[in-house]
Amino acid sequence: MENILITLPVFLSFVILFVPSKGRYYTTLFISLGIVLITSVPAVNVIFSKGVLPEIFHIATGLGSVTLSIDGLSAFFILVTNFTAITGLLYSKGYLEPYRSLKSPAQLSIHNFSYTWLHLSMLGVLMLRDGIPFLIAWELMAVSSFMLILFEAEKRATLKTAVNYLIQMHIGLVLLVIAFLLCEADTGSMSFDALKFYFSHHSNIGLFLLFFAGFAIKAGFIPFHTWLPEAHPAAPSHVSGVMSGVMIKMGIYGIVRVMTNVQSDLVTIGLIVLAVSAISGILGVMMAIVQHDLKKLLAYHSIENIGIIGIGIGLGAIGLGIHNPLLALLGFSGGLLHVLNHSLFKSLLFFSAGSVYQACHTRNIEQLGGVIHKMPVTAGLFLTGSLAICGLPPLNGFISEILIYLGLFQGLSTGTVYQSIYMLMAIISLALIGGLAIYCFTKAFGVVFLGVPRSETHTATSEVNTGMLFPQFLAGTLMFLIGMFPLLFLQPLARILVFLFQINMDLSWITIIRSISLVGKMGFFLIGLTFLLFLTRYWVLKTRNIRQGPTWGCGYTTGTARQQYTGTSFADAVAGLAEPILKTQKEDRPISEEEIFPAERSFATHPADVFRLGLNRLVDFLMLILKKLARLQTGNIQHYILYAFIFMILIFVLLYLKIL
Amino acid sequence: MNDPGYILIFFFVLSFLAGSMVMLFRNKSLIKSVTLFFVAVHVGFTMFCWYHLDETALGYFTFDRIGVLLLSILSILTITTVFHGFIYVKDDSPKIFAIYHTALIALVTAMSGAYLANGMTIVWIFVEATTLAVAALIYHDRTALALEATWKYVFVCSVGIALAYIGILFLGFTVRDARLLHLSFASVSEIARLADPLYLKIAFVFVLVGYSTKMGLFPMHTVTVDAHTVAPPPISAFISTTLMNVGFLAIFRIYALFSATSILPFMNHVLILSGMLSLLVSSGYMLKAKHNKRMLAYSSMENMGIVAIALGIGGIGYYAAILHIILHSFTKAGLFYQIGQSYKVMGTYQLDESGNYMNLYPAGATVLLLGLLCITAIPPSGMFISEILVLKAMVARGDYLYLVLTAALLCFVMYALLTRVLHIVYSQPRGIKSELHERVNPWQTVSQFILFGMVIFICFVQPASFRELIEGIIGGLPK
Amino acid sequence: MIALLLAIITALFFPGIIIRVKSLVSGRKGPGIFQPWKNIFVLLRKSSVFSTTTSFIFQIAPVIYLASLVCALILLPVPGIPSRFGFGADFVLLAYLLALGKFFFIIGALDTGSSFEGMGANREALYSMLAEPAFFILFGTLALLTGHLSMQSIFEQFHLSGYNSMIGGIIAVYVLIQIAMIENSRMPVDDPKTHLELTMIHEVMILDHSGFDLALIQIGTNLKFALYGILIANILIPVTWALPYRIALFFGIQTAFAASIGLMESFRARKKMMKNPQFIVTLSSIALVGFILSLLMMYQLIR
Amino acid sequence: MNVLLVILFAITLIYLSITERFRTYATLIGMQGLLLFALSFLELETITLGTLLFVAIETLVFKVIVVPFLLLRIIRKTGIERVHEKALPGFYSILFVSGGLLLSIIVSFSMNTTPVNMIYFIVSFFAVYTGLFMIISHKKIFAHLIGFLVIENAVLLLSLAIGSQIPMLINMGILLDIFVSVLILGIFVMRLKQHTHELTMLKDE
Repeated sequence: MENILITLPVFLSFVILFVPSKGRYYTTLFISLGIVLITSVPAVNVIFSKGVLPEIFHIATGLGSVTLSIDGLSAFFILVTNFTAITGLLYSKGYLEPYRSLKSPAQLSIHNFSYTWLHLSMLGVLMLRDGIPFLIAWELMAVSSFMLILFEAEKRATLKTAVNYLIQMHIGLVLLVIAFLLCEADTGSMSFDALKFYFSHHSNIGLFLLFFAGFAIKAGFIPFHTWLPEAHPAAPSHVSGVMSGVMIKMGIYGIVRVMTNVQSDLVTIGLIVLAVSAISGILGVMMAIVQHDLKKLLAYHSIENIGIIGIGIGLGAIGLGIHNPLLALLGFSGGLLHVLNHSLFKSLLFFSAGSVYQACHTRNIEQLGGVIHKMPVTAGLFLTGSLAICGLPPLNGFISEILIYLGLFQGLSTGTVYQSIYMLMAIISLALIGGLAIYCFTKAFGVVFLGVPRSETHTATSEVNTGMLFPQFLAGTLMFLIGMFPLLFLQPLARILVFLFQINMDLSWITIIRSISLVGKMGFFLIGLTFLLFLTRYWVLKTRNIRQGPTWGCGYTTGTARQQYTGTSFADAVAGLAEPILKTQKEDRPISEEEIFPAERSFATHPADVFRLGLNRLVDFLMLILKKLARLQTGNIQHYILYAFIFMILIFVLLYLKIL
Repeated sequence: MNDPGYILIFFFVLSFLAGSMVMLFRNKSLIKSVTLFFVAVHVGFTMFCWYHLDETALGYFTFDRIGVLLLSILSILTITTVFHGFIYVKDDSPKIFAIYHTALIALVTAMSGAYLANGMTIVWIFVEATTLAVAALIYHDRTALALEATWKYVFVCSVGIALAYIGILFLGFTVRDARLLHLSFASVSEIARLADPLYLKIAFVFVLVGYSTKMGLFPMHTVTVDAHTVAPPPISAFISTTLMNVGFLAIFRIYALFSATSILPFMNHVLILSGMLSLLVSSGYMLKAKHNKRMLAYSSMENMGIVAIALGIGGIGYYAAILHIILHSFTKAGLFYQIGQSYKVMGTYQLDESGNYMNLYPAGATVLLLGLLCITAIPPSGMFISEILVLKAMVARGDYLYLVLTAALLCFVMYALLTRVLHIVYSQPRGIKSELHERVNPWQTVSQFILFGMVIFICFVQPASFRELIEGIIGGLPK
Repeated sequence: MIALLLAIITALFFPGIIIRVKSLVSGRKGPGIFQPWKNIFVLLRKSSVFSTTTSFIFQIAPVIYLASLVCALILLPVPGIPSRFGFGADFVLLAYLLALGKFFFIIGALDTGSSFEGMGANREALYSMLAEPAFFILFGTLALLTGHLSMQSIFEQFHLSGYNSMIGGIIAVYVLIQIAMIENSRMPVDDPKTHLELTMIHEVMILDHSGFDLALIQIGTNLKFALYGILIANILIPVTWALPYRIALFFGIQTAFAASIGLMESFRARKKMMKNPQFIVTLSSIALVGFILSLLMMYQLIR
Repeated sequence: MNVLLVILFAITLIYLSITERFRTYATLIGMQGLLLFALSFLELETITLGTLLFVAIETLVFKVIVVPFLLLRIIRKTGIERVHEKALPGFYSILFVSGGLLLSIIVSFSMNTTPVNMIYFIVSFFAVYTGLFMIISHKKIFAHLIGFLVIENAVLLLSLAIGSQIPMLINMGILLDIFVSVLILGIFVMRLKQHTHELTMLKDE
């Protein structure tokens, strides 16, 4: 019976293609809810049942059997996925409203269908353990998201982006395939469980790095990230929310999954992961700062957050390596909790950014401004998201970050000199990331929502409908919940990890628990205090006569909206410091001496991605070679015969020289 | 009466009658009915072959697994091709209509013969026959281009065939006895074991190069591509699936024949070399392709390259090769039917002028997208399985160089196909503005959906019987 | 809680001392010690003008700024007397609470849509971002030296580890003082007394704040000074002493701190704006040197 | 006797590869047919009527009469008498052809066979080589045809070299082959006469 339930949505999903456009959305919603229900129930059972024993379903169809297994790790990711997928779907109703008239029904139904399949395939990735089914689910995930990106494929740019995305995903797949095949060539079976056996009698680093590369392309670690900042903006906002919120986390899932099987060299692996993650974090946020495109900015922040998660995981691996359970626990729990947190605030941010796009018809920060006056609720939500993503208390981002900080500071004094230095590097980078994130989001929030509109054509008119706000409120509430009652989420997570990595929890974990709960309390205190102060202020100001006036222009009275501080100028300080990495191109003509009456000037900056440029150069080069090689189809029949002639002569010569 | 020999003769006679009748008739509906009758006969014949698996008829023919398998693929595709052919040539003059169907029947018969032939010379004769039959079909449009393509195709194929024949004659020298040459494969393989390897090698090279015209493999792939450009889409579907299978089968039989001898490594190297070159050339051309059908033609070449490589790698590669041949036949046929419809809808094969297909003909666009997934071996395409198996064989043999090369080239192929097909489906044509050239009934996509459905089905479930069938085919080959 | 009390007491005369010292040095008599607070009380009683471009952000920003500071102060331990909130890595929470305050301070400034305030906000964000690592390296060093993670126990252990912690102590105090200067945007990074908006940081951000809000911000600023003062005191005051001595020493240190700021400001010129980042990063590297030194010492001790 | 004929055949090949007059081509092809008939007649051990008939049809009827006739007809129709420009100069083609002769000798020696077959081997190899080379080295379709015919002759020669009596199947094959060549000529006569220049419309750069 259960088996049928599990397989049911797969077949139901095809209904979406055939229902008329009226009922399409609700059919999709119904099916997705079904999926969520069916998968969440066992997941919840797994997490909260004593001992976190995995649940296993054998789906035996007449033609072959598939094994789905939900252990703690999968259960955790399943819940995260389900939540974000559903919020995304709820949001999409309002968001897709304007497109109804523009898109052909076929396109819309394909869109909904692929959305459902993205959800399904992600769950498949989380539940399948055998190689081939896993890989199929993995690629289905890529394909369905690809179809979702293609939603606005009339734009050539979107098309290019989508192709680029799919190709890179495919390269990732090939890496994974090779890794699995290597395992299979040795152990004879192609599954995650077989890895344990492989790792037990081979050097672990090589294969792990292969897997890591394969998964890192999905997760968007630098330098494998180049698809990410283009794919996210190209996709519709609810899709970018889901992609950035959960889909790239599948890479993280894979890495952790492989890590559970790794037997030796854990310290080295941990250090490698730590280094890559730290670099991704810092570069990611730096690149984010200089972006003009709001969604691109958020996309680069996904890279940054993946970096933070990676730092946590690397720390955990080191902890396992040096048999320090506390370190391992702190690292992994911090990393995984950040997975949850990021899925929440990143989807929230993408949704609210989408609302801004829908209201103002541009994502260009320099065109926006003063949105808060017309869309206060969206502004508030975006602000919440920003605070969370900067890891500021009392929101959820801080909890995961402080866990990682704790682990890193613990690691300082436990281990060798090198480890301590590594740890300090990680601490510094984490601190830098925090600072830069604040820099970036003060920019994003300040320029987009505050001040006055910078262009007449792109001013917001009204707040988006409640249907679009509701899912954001859901996410926001959950974020506050995590921030103030961290233990609710931390303790089950710890249970999962203890079971997953066979960590024996020691007493010091109790003190950690205490600290985290105190953080929650502090959050309460902070909010209470703020409220109190605000009341006093309100009460005091009530008695005063409040006057309204223009902003003080330092004596200059006729300021225009275009004189406001722009995003570029705000980012300029960092852009200047990080010039060698960011390679921001500037277009401006300085006024020359002989120009007595200077003509009108224009100034523009174009943020570039060094890695993308490098990759493009490489690929173009290879393509050029291939195109040059393809010269055979000359149309002259004698040439056609010539090829055969040469080929045979070649073979015979080789034969004669005993080479063949 | 149930003796395969009679049935075989019966089949050939019936097809001959059908062909000649169609030739004489000038009434379209009559021609149609006769053709349909022939299709029915063919399907029935295929059924019959399944019941008499591994029997030989008249000594010259054998219903072995691979032959019958390809025969059944042929008869499935014959149904669809005839159906789409009716639509494609419905406006032509009765004479051309008749010629088209005669040639079609002749082609199908010849291919069936080639599949079932038991003995190199028989295979050779039927292959020659396919050349003649398909020439008439390529020339269907009666334009200067068509003439050129036909001329090139016939000429180069004949040269190739002659080379193949020389290769076959060489076998005669292996045992100084020409009578060998009309012996069945089984008996030849006995003798081949004690033969002089050098002769075998030369024979193999000649045969490979000779039949590479049919299989669309490097070095003599060139004319097949040209033929695709002008042939009616249903015929292109044939040329790059069942006809290529003929070439493949011819090479495969020789390979199987010699695989027991000491020249196996040599054959493997030559096959891999040829396959790699095909992959290289085709990927290069796909990156440059400006003509929808030529792009697909090169894609067929690329797939044949993969098959050749798989065959050369050996081990699980054999399985992969057979699987890939099967899946490629269905996928590519479906794509060509769709391209035919796209020509009707957009009135061009030129890539730049075509576009906006999603709005002009949503059903067709969906088919194109699905076919794109199938042909680029992205799950849910069954080719994903076959290509993984190829890689697996490489890993098993430790050929990491081949592994990297193949994977990289496939990525480029994928890039080329994606950019072009997506351009057709979504973006506006360059220069001209897109308008509906001719309305096409969405029901015409059903056949493609069925074909792709089969391909996708294989990705998720490979029935045990199916697996056993393929294993039975490659059973004779060295492990 | 005690920390909060002490902080408030300190804050009462802290700014006064600075101004007094400066005026004395420049040969003027100068205002009374409590003049700054008198100003604040005047502000509290004044009415406010709000810019039409501002939104509710502008209203809540000062409140949250102050609230976050108060919370941070609550976290602080006082030599010998544990705080109610002491726990592992609480200094991280401290730093992030300050960051929270700063975040709202910045967007509050941006809310006015004035390019000057934007400029100030930008600089504020940049400098605090650059100063962040120094703070963390510093506490990394202390944690390494003491093997503890909560400020409470760090400061207790710090003295026990004895002689070789001198270097750590000196570097720590130096770095803390400099961070305090940066965070409160005083010399050499910013000059509160400048008259040109283009060269301001802190002052230009509060151009549009008036009355009650301005008062809140100024209170916050004074508390912030006290916060760093208490941190320094924590490092310098040995917990073994008796309570009265400790109290005396505490206020001594605060006075000295204030006086030293006054002296610095009167003898030092403000750096060029573009030189500032490099100055701040130097701080982190100094902290790093401290870390490496203590690291070496540690492992010598262990082996 | 046989050997002499075979060598004669080889000489015709060399002549073919250097001559530039179309008529000479036609006559040479005819001569080759004649030689092949003689050879196969001599090779026949047991002359049954069937085989004789076959050989006669293959060689005398087709190769000696029909094919040359068609060739001449083409020349008359198209009115092109001689090769104007080749893909590569005649001088080089001499070099290549003689190189080919050496190559085929080497190949034949490298494969240990009976001395009787040896000469057949060498020449038929050489014939294949020359045929391919003629196609490669000429631009005119007519020359391509000649090359193809030469390859056909090579096939027949090789089939003779097998020695023992030629089975029916081989004969059928060869017959079909020849039939195809005739058919190609037919197409050529019927359709291609209007453009005898090289056909290069179908191509990709």
